[in-house]
Amino acid sequence: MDLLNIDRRIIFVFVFVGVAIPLMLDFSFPIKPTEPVIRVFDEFERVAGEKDPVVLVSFSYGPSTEPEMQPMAMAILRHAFSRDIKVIAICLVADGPGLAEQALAQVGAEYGKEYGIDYAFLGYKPGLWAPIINMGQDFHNAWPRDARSTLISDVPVAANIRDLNDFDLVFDLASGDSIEFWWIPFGVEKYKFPFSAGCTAVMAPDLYPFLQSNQLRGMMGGLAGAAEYEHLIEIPGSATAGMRAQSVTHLIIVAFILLGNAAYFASRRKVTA
Amino acid sequence: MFLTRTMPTLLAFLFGAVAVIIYYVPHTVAQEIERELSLWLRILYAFAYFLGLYSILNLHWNRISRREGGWAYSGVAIASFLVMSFFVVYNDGAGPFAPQATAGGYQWMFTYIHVACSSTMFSMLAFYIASAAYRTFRARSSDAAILLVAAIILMVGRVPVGRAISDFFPEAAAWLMEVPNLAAKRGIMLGVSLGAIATSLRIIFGIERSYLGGGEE
Amino acid sequence: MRWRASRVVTLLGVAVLFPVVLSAQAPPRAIAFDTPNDAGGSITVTWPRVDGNGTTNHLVYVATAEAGPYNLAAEVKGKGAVLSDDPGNYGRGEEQDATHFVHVSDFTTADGRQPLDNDVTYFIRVAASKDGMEARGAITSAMAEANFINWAKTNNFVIGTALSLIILVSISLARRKEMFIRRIAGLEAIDEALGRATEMGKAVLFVHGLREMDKISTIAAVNILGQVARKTAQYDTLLKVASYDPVVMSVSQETVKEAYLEVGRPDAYNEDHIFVAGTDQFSYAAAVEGMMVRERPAAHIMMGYFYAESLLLAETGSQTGAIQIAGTDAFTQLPFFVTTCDYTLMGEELYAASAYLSREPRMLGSLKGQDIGKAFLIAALLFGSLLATAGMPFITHALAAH
Amino acid sequence: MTNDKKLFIGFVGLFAIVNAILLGGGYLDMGWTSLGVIVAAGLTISLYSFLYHDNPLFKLAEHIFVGVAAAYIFGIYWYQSLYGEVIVRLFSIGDDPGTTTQRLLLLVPSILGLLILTRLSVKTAWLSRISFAFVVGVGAGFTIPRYISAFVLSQIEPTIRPITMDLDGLNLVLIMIGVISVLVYFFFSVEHRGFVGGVSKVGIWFLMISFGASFGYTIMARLSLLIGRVRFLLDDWLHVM
Repeated sequence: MDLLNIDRRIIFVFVFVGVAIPLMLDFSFPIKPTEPVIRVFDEFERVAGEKDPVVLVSFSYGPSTEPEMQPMAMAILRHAFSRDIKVIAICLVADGPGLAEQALAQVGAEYGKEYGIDYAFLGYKPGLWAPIINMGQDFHNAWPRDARSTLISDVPVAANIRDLNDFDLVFDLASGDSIEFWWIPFGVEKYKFPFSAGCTAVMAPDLYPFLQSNQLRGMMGGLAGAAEYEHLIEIPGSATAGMRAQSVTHLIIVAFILLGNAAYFASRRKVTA
Repeated sequence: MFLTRTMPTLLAFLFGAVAVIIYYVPHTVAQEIERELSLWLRILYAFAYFLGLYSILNLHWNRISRREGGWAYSGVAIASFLVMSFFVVYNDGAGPFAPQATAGGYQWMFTYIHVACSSTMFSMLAFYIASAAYRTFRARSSDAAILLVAAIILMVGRVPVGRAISDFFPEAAAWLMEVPNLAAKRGIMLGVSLGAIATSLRIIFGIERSYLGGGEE
Repeated sequence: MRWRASRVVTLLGVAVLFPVVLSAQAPPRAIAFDTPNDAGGSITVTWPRVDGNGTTNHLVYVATAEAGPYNLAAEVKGKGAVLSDDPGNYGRGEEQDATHFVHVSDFTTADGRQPLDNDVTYFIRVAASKDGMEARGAITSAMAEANFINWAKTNNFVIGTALSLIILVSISLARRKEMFIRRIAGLEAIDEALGRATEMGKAVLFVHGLREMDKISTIAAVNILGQVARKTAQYDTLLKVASYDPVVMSVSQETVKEAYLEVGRPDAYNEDHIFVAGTDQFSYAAAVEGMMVRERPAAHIMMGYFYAESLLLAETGSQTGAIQIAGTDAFTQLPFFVTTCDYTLMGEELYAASAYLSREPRMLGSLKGQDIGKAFLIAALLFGSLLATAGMPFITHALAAH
Repeated sequence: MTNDKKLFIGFVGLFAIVNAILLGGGYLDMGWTSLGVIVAAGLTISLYSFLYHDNPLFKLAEHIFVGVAAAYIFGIYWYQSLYGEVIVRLFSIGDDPGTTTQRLLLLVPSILGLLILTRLSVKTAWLSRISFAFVVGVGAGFTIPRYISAFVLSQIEPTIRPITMDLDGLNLVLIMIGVISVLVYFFFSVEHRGFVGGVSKVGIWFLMISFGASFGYTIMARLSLLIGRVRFLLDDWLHVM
């Protein structure tokens, strides 16, 4: 068999099996949180110490990244509700509302929180970053109503919010441009509110410069980040479970890369010999 | 020529200049303008969608009317568009002039067709990336070797099994992210931002008109 | 040397702490003024620094008449912020280090929170409170105003203006004499790819990413498309352009049409070959993938800003055996193009490519201007860090974003 | 019979049998939700079949997806923007709190929006340039000061900190070297030779590390998504987890 050019479909099979089998078995690896994730946790703890703490959670992801992002949303909502932090949620991508409502309803019920008083969901607004400018100027103008069509002034948790600076923390859950190209240049840069985020693993490497410059106070990257957060709040969820399949497939891919390189060097030696 | 070239350029200058200036003006009036402009942009994008819609339907309609190979599939695309559109307008019984319903055919098709298809397309990348990694991650040169080693350290170090193998992996992964990766990303960001600023300037001053289509003059 | 420095610090500490201990319960001498650089509705209240363990709280009261009633507007626990924590508005210095401040934008009455109005005089008292004892200071007054210029953004404005000048001057210089740009590897490959498509009698597929028309990567992509279209018109090769954004599609139609006109082949132009393939990311990716495997274009040219669809397209494309040339400033996606395409333009090379191909002064000059800007940034980095290390952080401060 | 046809019929048959077992065994009921799960599972497998090679199942799923997505976005833009932000306000539907000025101002984007649609006719297409000029002009104007602040100033300032004689100081020096060498790599006015060539070579090393980092992280992300999808197939559909 020519190892240099194995049919890619063989790799596909290995990847699929590497994911499917660990999901059906039960074993675990110890998890140790990394610094960016601990910083997110500390931000929520700081907020919990404020008077009447309110956090804005922006759901900027849709169902296509649900497996990575939803565990993060659940983890931060659990943390917030367990520390009596109020949550106002919004969506900046069109297909996000379903997931946001599902997460809020589920975690809200877990902690006996009441809609309107402890949390609210305001729905989706198109325009990429444009709603951020709008919120920075006048929150009620940006969201005249919540997602249930109640006038915003009649939603107790949001009634006293004037602009983004009235939040103790803004937290973005992002699967695309929203952290780097919307929230930071159009929001944080001008209004200077404390900002943290969770994002898909793809985006995480790009965000390290913002972590160091403190434009981003904490960051949870990918399913691994979510698993670390679940570890910090001591409520293991689907991210922790996913780490099994994740670990195994990573090893499979690394093995394939090493195999490919071994074959490559072996073939080169043959040529030179 | 004035109406087709000069006037749009003047308008771009006018709106662009206003958008720049109000950044430095904290007065309420400036803030109102900023808010209004961002609302207008949002509405314009909604209108632009219909151009895209026309183009996509036209593409498939042409395939059908010319009986091109696989034209029946284009029929499927148009049919599924029509079915979903019906549910958009029907709005679970409320009609199109009411807030969007949170249940009904539209939501059903969204959840079980749109979401299922997007997530599947997205997850296919897991297979592609594995095969791309296998085929192309070869230490052919020093540059390629650096990329290869960094990727492997990250892949092993970022999942719990890495720590189970050795503490070296998670620690090296964290350092790679926080120092060399940060430096490269920052350098890139500075250069790209200068490029974006320069392009925006060219647009505002009417030097860059390719957004109007066609050559320079 | 070391012991002496530490003794100086101790002495200084005692000197600062001594009067403070005495005055812990003395009423603070407060000053109030309009909060600078804002849209109004806010008054800044300042008082001298309180050191120690932070057990003294400060309460700020606001009234609409000098006689009162005074309503609580803000409560500053413990040490609170000092002016130098907000250098954009208040600057840096010893005085700023020694003054606390708070922004007051509303006060609590029996009817709830009352926002401050602009151009109305408010009367303000600050009280120090400790262990339930309150010592109220003298009354001061101020008026909130909407400001016309945000002085905290001065450095931003200066840099923006300087950059504009550099770039505009470079462009006008470029119109007068040819400017040098280093060769960009991979660009010759475009010709090669078009040539092969012509030989094989197959189409060329152009894809320009997902970003909107006002983004630099899209503009660069459309410029490159113009050059590609000129060649395909000359060679009489079929060019297909799969767009995502409808505005970008429209502009591309105009660009290609113009290119065909220029080389005298308006008859060969067909608007239907420039189309929107899908209205969202993955339906677009699926449709373009389908086109690649079914229509088998001989060359795929992918220029612009890409997201996750990059690998879906490039990996599928590489399986069809087409020549693939990519260019993107989406760095996250670059590794995938680098590993699956024959040639890849990395980051700013995409911007440079459109200048290199067209040789148009507006683009060459702009590129030159960006290079000068980069040189300035490098100089600022080097000197700034040398000076900061030597204890003179003024460049660092001058470049802080406020 | 071609291979494609065999595959198609084989899959449909197998899929029907599996679903019959699931329905018969009581794992799925006859409701809309179960029907949805079955449809979603069918589409998921059809799209995955592209990994083997292009085939009728993939083509079918692809075209259904394209059609549904186009109408889905229609729903979003209509209810969230055109109806929700324009029509409601322009015609004061319900208890909308908009003022007359706001209503009049809304006419501007509405007209600009209609002008975009003039592209559909060759004669009037030039009118759409007015709208493009607005979109591009405003976008460019918003960009300049914000990019200077968020991506230039905010990124330069934390790089130029006092360099200390410890590990942090060393890292800071490395970051400085990395930023500068990457900037030099993207210099287009000089050939990459001699000293400049050496510095840009260092820049490439930094770039390669960051590409490696992105690649590693992306593998992680994509596998997470696959995990989610496999979970759907195994749990929601087949009930074997």
